[in-house]
Amino acid sequence: MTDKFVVGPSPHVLGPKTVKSVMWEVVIALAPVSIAGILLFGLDALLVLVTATVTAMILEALVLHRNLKPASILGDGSAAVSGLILGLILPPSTPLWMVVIAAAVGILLGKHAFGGLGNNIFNPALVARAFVFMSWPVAMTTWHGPLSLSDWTTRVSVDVASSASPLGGAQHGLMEMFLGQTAGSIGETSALAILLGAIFLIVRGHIDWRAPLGYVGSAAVVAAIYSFLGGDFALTTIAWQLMAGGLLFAAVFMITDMVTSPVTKTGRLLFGIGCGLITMVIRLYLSAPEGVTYGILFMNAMVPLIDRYTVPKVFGEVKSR
Amino acid sequence: MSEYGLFMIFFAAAFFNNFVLIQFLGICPFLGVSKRVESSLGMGMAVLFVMTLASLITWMLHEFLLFPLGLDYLRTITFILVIASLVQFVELFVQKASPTLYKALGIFLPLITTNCAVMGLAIMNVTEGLNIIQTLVHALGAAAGFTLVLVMLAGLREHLEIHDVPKPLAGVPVALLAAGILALAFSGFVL
Amino acid sequence: MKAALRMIFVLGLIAAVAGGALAGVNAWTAPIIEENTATRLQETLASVLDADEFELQEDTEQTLWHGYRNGELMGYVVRLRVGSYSPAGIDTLVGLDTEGNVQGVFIFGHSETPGLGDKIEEKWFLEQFIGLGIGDDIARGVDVDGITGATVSANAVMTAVRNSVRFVGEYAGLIDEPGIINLADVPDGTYTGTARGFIDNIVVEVTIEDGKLVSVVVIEENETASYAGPVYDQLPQAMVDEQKIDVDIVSGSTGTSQGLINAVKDALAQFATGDIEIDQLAGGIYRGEALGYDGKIVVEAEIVDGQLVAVTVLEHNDTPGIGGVAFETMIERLLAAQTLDVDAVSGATHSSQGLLDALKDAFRGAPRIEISRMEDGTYFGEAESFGGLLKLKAVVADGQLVSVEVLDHSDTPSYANPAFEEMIEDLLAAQTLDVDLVSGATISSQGLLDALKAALGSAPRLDLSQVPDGTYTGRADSFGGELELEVTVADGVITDITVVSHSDTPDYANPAFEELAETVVDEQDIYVDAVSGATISSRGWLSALEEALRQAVTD
Amino acid sequence: MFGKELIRGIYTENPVFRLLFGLCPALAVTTAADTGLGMGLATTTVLLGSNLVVSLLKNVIPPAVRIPSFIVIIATFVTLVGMTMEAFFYPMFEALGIFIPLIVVNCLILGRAEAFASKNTLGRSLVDAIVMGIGFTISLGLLGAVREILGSGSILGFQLVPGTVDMALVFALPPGAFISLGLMLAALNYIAIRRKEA
Repeated sequence: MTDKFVVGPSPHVLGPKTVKSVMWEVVIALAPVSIAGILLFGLDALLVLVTATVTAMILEALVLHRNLKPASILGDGSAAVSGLILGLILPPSTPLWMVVIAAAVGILLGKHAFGGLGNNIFNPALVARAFVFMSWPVAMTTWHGPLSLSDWTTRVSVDVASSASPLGGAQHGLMEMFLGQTAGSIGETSALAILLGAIFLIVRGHIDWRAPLGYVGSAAVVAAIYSFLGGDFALTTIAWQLMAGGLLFAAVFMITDMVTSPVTKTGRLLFGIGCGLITMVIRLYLSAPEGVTYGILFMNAMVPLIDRYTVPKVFGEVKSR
Repeated sequence: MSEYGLFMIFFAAAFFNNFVLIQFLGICPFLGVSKRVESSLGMGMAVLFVMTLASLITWMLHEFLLFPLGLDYLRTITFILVIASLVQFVELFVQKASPTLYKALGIFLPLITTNCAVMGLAIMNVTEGLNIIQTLVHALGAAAGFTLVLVMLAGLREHLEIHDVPKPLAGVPVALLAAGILALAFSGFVL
Repeated sequence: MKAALRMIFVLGLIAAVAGGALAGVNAWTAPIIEENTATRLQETLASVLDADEFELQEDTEQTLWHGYRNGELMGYVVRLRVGSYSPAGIDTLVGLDTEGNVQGVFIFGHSETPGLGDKIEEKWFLEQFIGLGIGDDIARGVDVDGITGATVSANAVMTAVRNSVRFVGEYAGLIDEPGIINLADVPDGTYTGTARGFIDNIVVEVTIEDGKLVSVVVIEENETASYAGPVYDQLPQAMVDEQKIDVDIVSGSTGTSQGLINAVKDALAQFATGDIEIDQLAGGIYRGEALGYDGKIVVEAEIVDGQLVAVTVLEHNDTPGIGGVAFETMIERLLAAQTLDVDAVSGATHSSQGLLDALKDAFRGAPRIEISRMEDGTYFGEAESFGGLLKLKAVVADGQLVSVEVLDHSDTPSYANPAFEEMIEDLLAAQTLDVDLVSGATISSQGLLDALKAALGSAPRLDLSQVPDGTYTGRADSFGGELELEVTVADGVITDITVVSHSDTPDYANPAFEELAETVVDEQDIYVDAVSGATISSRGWLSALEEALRQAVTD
Repeated sequence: MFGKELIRGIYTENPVFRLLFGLCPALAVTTAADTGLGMGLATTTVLLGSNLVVSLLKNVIPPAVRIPSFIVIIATFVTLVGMTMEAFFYPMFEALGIFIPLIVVNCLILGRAEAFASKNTLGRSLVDAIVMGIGFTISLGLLGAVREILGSGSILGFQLVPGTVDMALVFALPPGAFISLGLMLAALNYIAIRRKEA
């Protein structure tokens, strides 16, 4: 099981790649957002990230190896990645016991119930987030503003009053949004940190550009149409929509997940477009402030169908069965 | 009703109040027929056909016969008879008119009699006081939502079949878990 | 063939038995169900409005019940359906008191998503509407909280409550035409206003110069800076630039924007125009001011018995030749028309409009009753007091309140009588209505004061007790011509009234005269209602009677 | 004898967990244990009635009109149960809502009429209805109990967990229904597999 190779066609067969090496490189790519999140939200954020990651790794070890030896806890790193991503998409003020439940739901229900790595249909971190959001909607929509420099020089963790996230109506300049000085989930606020991670993944050849491009592109188009219809069309509006909420983080770290996205190239583009459309429709036209989680979960379920209808005809294949 | 347009009725029935995932109507065929994408599509089409016809007929029966005569207590019995005979009739008709269509839909038609989504839809149309056009749109939305999730689940189950699902979960349990997560995604339309 | 017949027969038999069984059970359960439904409806209605009897109104735009307790109208219950996710929407029941304040909200039915939409039925959510009324926004984040996870359903309920309040407001005539603030009408000055923003009250100072809005300053607020900042930056500037109050709100900060706009409106509310109905005004003297052609116009207007009886311009700077004549003409028109809706004097539009604005300003305030300016005579008035109606008589002579006498009341005597005595003593000493209430019997004292206000706000009436014994003759115009009657007073009591001559149709008039005479003698009150069917003859008769007795007093 | 039948209804041929019958009401009305039990009892009543009549008439009804006859009989009992509930158990009637008339399309009832009552004696048919009804009721009550405990920390309205503890609301919502049932089926499968191996 541990050595199971992720099913995924070229273009990234550059050398001997194992699940393990890929996963640990993803962890490196997640470092900028994690650090940014901790700098922005303080000790709370650090505790959430550590709790999520450790819980996920321990549970993975228990499921796969039925022991807690260091080697099995470290495993192939996939649990660490899922746990860390889960932590990054939770509000910094999430009670730690909820983080533990979320990680358990992600690893057990999202991943191993479907047969573990490579078989899971839904992104485990998103299953976990949707589950806890629906279970404790109040706690999960209580956002805290970022810490200022003076907060850090006085003490590490302060009781920050709850404040609105950009999608909840807070008004921020684009620069604040780019740096991440807004209320939101730990890893989702700083576009800068996300882009650093993205550059690393692209340079290392771990992500295919199609899904993210389809995602961000379709979201931008919907935002443009919406603002055009609303009579206040501006590039800044589109940039704002793209940087708000979890859209960029999802574009780089979630819809690129090889296991839960289509294998065909066209499929990935379609997958990204679908995620973008649903996310934006939920955001702009329905009542929920954020649609990233639901958009991607919905499209995860479409992956087998997308693959089915976009698989290139193998030469000589007889039509239909 | 003015602020509640036909568009909304359609989308509510298909997504926000999806008949299968949110209202739990038509679970039996949802689990029973969702093993193959093709058969799911066939079932979806058959359901669309029967739902639309049944909705219109039961609506008229209620509006022009049962309600004016104060025979509302015969609703369940008349509606189920209408649906059952409609299914029979459609089966015979399709068999004669289009053998190809019959080949595609035939085996699913009898199953529809006990599909509670059809009966539930017919009852909802009259208890919620929809007019005939709203009834039609409601039926189309319900059928679209039913077909969508049926096909999605079929895709997932085909995928799961070729992967190692833990033994106790194989089959219906994992399909239910997938349906649960799908329901989580659909709930996002409401939250 | 036989098999087919058998099939039809068996199936038919089963259907017939089934139908029969259903009809039987239906006949048995239907009345129970109906009764249960009716009981539940009454119970449900009673859960939103404290009343014990509900009456469904016919032909109303929305389903509406009147709620009564002991025959007294306690308020209204409105049933509204608002669209949400489900085709049927949310069926709400909102109970409101007679002032249009929400007394209770009940979700009569909904087909929202189980679990999510169900939350709109939670107690904390529905209870937060109680007490809100016509003046409130009833909006999420303003005066009620939404529900996380069921935003759309919760918003639908808020809309339902808001619409119910508005519907009852219109139905019961509680909502006045919204006033329009014309900045040009506002006298120079700085005005302060308060309104609720997104989080807390916003207080503004609005400065008007030369009929122009020159600044809007927020002096107190507690909004979230990131939301409110742009609002404070943009809206006041926009108001000054556009010279209007209803400027576009800042999207994303609706609550704060609307709060700021409302606060400005509140500051200038006293200058809003609206329909003023003179016959609805309480008696008394009203004073108001407005800008005329050249500076301030100050007017005083007197209302007696719902009639505008005098308008005096106390102060003005308008060109004496033009302004003065215009004022005179306008006052004549006003007194004749008994409405503020009169044409301006051509050539002196500004002065005319100024006078009207000053009057509007005056009537928007409370009237003042100046005893020193009251006509001599006896005044009768009544008002609601602690235990019921309180009737009193007040005598004014030489601009002095000389006596106040409680004629009838239902308050607890041991509390009320000493209070009345004390009040009357104070009133006579102060010669103004602005006296303190008697502590421990504030409601009774207030009742006395209200009755006195009502009395002095009406025309003086004849006091029978002052009529010396004798027989008097009175004349007045009636339906067919002059009517003459004789009235006999003995020992301070009217004993007999006889019509001497009249030219009214005898068939109608004679019975009416007889009836009136009987009532007056019985009640010893000459201000009785006219006999229906012979109203004009009755009025003639009553005028002649008053004329006769008035002469007796003056002689 | 009856004990064996009872085990068949509750475990080996449990209508919900084994035969996957009546899943719509099983998922829809089990937001709490009491509605689950109410639905189970209503269904059991209909099942008893239809099994009784079908078994009595099994020799009278010509095979060609078997299904329509069964549907009429079942629909009649469903309506009777509905009327009685509306008159005397209104809160439960309201809580179960549309799923009361939908008992008519519950595969369990038509299935038992067709597969059992039309071929067996009155006594056996009644026993079958009772045990199947009990099995159905227990399943719904169990599922309702699990969802009520996880979703609101109470059972039959009795608070088990202090109200201050936030339970996982999702179990009271549609996704929780699917997930709970899925996990319960998996648990039963797990037991079965273990038993087979042992």
